[in-house]
Amino acid sequence: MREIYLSGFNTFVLPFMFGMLFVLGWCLIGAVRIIFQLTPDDRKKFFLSFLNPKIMLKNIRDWFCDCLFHVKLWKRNKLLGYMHSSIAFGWFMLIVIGHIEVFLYTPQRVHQIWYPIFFRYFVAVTDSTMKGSFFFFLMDFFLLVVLSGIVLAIIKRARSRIFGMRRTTRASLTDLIGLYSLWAIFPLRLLAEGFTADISGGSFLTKSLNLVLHSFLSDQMNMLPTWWAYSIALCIFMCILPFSRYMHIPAEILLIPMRNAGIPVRHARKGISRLQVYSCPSCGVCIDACPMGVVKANSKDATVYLNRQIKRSNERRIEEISDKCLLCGKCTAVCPVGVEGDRIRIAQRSIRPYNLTPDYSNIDENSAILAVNNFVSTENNVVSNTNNERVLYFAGCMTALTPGIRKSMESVLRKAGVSYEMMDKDGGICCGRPMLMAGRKAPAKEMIRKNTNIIKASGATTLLLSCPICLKVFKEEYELEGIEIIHHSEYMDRLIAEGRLHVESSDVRYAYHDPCELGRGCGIYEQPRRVVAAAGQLVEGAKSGKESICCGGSLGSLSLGFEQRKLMTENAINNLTADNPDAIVTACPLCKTTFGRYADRPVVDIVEVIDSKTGN
Amino acid sequence: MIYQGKQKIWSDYQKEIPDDHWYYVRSCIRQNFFPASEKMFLEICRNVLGKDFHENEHHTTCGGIAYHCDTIPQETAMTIVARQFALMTEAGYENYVASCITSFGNYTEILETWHEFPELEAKIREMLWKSCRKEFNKPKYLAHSSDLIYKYRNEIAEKAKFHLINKETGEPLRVVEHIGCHYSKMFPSKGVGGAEYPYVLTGMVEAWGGNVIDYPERRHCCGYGFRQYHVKANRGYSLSNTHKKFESMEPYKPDMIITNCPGCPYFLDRWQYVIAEMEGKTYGENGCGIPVLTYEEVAGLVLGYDPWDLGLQLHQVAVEPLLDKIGIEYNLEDKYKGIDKKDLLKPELPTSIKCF
Amino acid sequence: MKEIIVIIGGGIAGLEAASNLLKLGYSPIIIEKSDHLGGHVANWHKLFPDLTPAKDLVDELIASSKDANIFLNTEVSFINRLKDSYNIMLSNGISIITKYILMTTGFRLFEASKKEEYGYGIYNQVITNSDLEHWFNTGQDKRIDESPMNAIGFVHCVGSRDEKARNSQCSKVCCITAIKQAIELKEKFPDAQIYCFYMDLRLFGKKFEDFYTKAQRDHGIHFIRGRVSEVGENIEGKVIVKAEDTLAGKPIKVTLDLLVLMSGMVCNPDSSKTASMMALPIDSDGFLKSSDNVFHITASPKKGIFYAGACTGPKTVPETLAEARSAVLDIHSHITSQEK
Amino acid sequence: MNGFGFRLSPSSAINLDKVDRSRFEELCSIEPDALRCMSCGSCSATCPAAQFSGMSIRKVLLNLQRGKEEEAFRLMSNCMLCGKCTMVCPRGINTRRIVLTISRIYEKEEKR
Repeated sequence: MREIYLSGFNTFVLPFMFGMLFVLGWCLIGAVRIIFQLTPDDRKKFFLSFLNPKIMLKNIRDWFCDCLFHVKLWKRNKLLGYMHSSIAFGWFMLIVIGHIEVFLYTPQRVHQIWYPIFFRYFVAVTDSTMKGSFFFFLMDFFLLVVLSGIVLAIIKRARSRIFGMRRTTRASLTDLIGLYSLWAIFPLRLLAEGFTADISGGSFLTKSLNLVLHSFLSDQMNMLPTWWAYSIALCIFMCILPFSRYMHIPAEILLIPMRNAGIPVRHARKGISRLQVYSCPSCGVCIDACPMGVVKANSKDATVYLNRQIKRSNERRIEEISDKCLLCGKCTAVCPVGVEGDRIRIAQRSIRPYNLTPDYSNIDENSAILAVNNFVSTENNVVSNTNNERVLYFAGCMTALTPGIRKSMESVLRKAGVSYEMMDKDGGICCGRPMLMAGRKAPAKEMIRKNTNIIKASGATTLLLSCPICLKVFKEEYELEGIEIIHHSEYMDRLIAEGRLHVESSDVRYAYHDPCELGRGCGIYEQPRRVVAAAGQLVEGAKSGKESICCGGSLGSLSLGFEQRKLMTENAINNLTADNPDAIVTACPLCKTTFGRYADRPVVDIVEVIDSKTGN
Repeated sequence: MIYQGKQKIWSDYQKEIPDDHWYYVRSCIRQNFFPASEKMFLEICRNVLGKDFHENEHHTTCGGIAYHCDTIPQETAMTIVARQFALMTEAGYENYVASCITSFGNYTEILETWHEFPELEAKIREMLWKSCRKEFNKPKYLAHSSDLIYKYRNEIAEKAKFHLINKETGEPLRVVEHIGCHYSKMFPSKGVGGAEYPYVLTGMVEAWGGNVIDYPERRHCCGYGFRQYHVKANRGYSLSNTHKKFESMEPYKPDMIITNCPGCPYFLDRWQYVIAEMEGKTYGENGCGIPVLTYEEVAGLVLGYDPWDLGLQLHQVAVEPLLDKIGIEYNLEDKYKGIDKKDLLKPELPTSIKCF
Repeated sequence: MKEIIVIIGGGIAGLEAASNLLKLGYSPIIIEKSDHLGGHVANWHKLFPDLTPAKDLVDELIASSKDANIFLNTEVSFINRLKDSYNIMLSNGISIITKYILMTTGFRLFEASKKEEYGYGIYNQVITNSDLEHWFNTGQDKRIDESPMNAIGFVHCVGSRDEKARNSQCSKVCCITAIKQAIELKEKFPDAQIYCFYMDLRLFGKKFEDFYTKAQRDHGIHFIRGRVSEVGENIEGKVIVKAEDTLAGKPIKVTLDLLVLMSGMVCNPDSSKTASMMALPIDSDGFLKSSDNVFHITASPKKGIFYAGACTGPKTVPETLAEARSAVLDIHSHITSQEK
Repeated sequence: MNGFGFRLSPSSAINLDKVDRSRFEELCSIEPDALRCMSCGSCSATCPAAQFSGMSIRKVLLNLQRGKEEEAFRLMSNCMLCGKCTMVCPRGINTRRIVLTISRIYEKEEKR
């Protein structure tokens, strides 16, 4: 081992140093700002989370799995996963091994941060020793890994379908600069190390290249320009990084502990949501996921573009994108870095001034309280009501438009001998979720307060809901200690399991549609499937579960008109009918109404299926 | 406006009015409001034109006000009217002329009702017999007294000393004609010119040299509206309707308003003072109001009667600017002097609207 | 020998019937009292809902019926019933003996001046639907100022569904005509606000509803539910319209540069006159009475006399044409059954 | 002076000549379907707020077109944005968006 240059410095490191310091400074200031934008409570929670070993362990796992190995992308598509993880992990290893080399060979140079990056230029190591050849091999190997990733990335630019992506993000100018500089870094490093390999040593890649180069370029003077080019490519990449999608690399490092600490999105442009926006790698997974994407023009309204417009502060587009979204939550479900597209949009909606002063003082909950205050047992008390359960059934606004669901639900309750009471027999107060979706927290709170009064006054032990839109808000926003909040699909699953409801199976093939608010919203996927399977043959749509496609009728969108939703609904129906089921089953009155408009086969609610398949 | 179009409608709505021999009934309220009007009607018909007009001191109200205020049932009103007809029959007349528009409307309505429901007429005859031992014939012709002045308008014009023409400019006076609601709105065919474009007052104004203004709220009620005025709480509503009319006619700068109803001239006249007090707004020239006259008063002026003999001093809105325009001479000294120059005492004059 | 069929009325029903009778080899005679063929449609500009030029339709009908015997400026003086035929005496002195008479006497537009409160013939800016079509065709109407207008109004149901106007039935076509004319005026005067005062909108026909929503959405035409109560004139000579906005429950008024009255269809008095010569019954709506209003709308109760078009009630152009063809078929089957 | 014990009562009539349509037109430029309302009343019939307050989106649209903005606002203050009206509208009018758009347009107005 020998150091080639005693000074350990050459001017070509300056561009790298400039870029490095710039990006470090930028990220540091950004991190501090974001942490300060958190509410004091959230900030405290965030700092305390580092003391929690469980969270810390999770952080470490996520850092490796998400940032380096891109496990989520592997799950989606192997090639896509390899492409991302090869570049991320390969590069990470190059940096780590570079540092190990510095530690091992030139510990006195540790403080010169350019040293590990340009190690081969400054230090010649004999590759004949075991130690030497091992590191040379490792470095060449990971360089090869990265280069293979780069080659795939170039292919992906042209043919994204191979990677399981129908549509990719349209790159912005800064993204392109970042991309080309990133692509340039590793071939340039290979070139630079190739030129130096005969002096500093190398392994299979660099040595071989050295021989090839020397066969037609004998001049040693070629060496320095390549190192300059390598340094400049690094500099360009780091300087453009904060303004391009590559900002996700540092941002995600902070996002992971913040997410694991459980910090919620509170403001569309501050704190964790800003961090999420910067963590967006523009991978474009959300573009294909978006149910609106079936209309091509809507591709520009995917979360990735929302993030981009927020970075650009393009207010008009931010509002447009935020208002249009159906809030189906699929982009959040599929996002590899955990950008909560739906929550950011709701938060964005809440920033906007609402000139109406909502006033619900004339809503009289007392008469509703009186109406629910007389629990009656159903006549058919075949199965004894052991646990003294009192069910309050809130059908919800949307169910009022699908009376079949309410009727079947009451019928099922009677058949199971459940003691129940209707909460909104003569029309109820909205649960507040649509208001929350519009970003209006205060009026929603008022509705929540009134409904809470009614529920508490009823003496119910269980609140049964038919509408998943209600379910989500009841679970998340209502404080109903001691009262179980349950969707009818879960409840029927339980009734069947407890033997209180006897369902006759049939060979009707049902395709089950996961309503957004029930599946992604409340994580209820299995219970309805068990219920459907009890009544017939369960068929899955082409995409289902977490990736089910919104029916298009969602109340989440504030701006999509009736006609504009048609194609989305038809697309969702095509997805469900891929396996040619006899009927479509859903568990949401809104999905039922929406599908019913365009479907070519019966659309029924899960409770209607069960009601028709249960005797007395 | 297409004048020929109106002429066509007028020709469609002509009514037969006998020239002579009328049984005349007065209005309940006109004698208090503008006392010289009814006197002038008889004066013109009897003395100037030499016609036979009979009146009887036993006639009473027609019951119209009570009927329109919903305080008596229709059958009561009909019996009262039947008694009036009995008086006419006893006097040997068959042409019945009413001074009051509401009476005229009331009589028309009752005659039409009897025509449609003869059993009701029989019942009323019975009730009249039971109550007063009287019998009656229905009038052969029913007219409002303005119908007669309309009929005599050309004779009056021939004898006219003055015309509704601005003496200074030679231009016809701009006249707003206001027809009482009960004249023809209920039974268009019973009024001269129909309900939409009544001709009865227009005919007089045209014959005497004036020019009638067609303004947007021409058809609107004067604001009296019986209950609207009689109940004090509703009086603002009554006033608002009058106000609406004045706002609508204002741009046309009318020189005068001619009316044929007992209530209308009173409210159009008095409310101008109230509006002036409340809003500080006057609709005439130089802080004055727009003079409101009955058709008899106008006929009297045209024929050269002394304004103070016509009772024009009892108008709230000063008539002097109008007299000046027409060129009628008057003695301001005598304004508040009655018959035989008896001093009527000069009232306190308001400041919000110019009076003399 | 060719069977002679007398068609009374040279409107579109008469022309279409004549053309079809000619195709079947009969010899139709058209008697038309006015100096032109095509009736009301000939004076119309464009037809709803596709804005087809009325002239094209009338020209085509005239061309296809040119081989018929046509008497213009001719009226029926009297008709005698012979044993199994009719002797028709015309005002030009000609008499015709025929077994078959087709009444295509059509309708007459309600005289808008009868609704005195709307001021037709009194106020300069009040015209009728027919006047407006005439203006569309010729560009000549002293009442329509070519300078930009601020506001234009349409009054639906003028003389229709109006018992006081002695016409209690719906004239069927005025709603859609008003919408058509409103769109046409909006295109000519894009800055004008256009108000349609209606009692009910009866848009029953093919594409009518589309036309309506187009008027609302694309042309911003205001539809106000309420019958106009009275029309006045302000000092600038503009018309002031008063109505109740029944949906808002409030009186409403607006100043307009032009008011178009949608005169309805009433029975043509000439039609009743001719009908009385043959003792044909009149229905309660004043139009000619068919032998059955569902099954035999084109048949009269009298042998050999048939109806087509608006003489039996208000009809649209396509309905009238269809009825004319239907009547021809009725006559044809009647003749062929006689021959057997 | 007003010693009469009564005063002029304001007119309840809508004067279309004086209605300022600019804001309504702005609304229509964003949501042209606002013009397609035919006042069928489905929206009010299904509205959960209607039974408490008389809220009616068709009346809101009508009031805005007639220049009665305050009345429209009074009605809208009861809106719970539940979207039932949007679901039942036979003409597919995005009523929810209309409410939200109104709230924005008039906000801007205040700032001006």
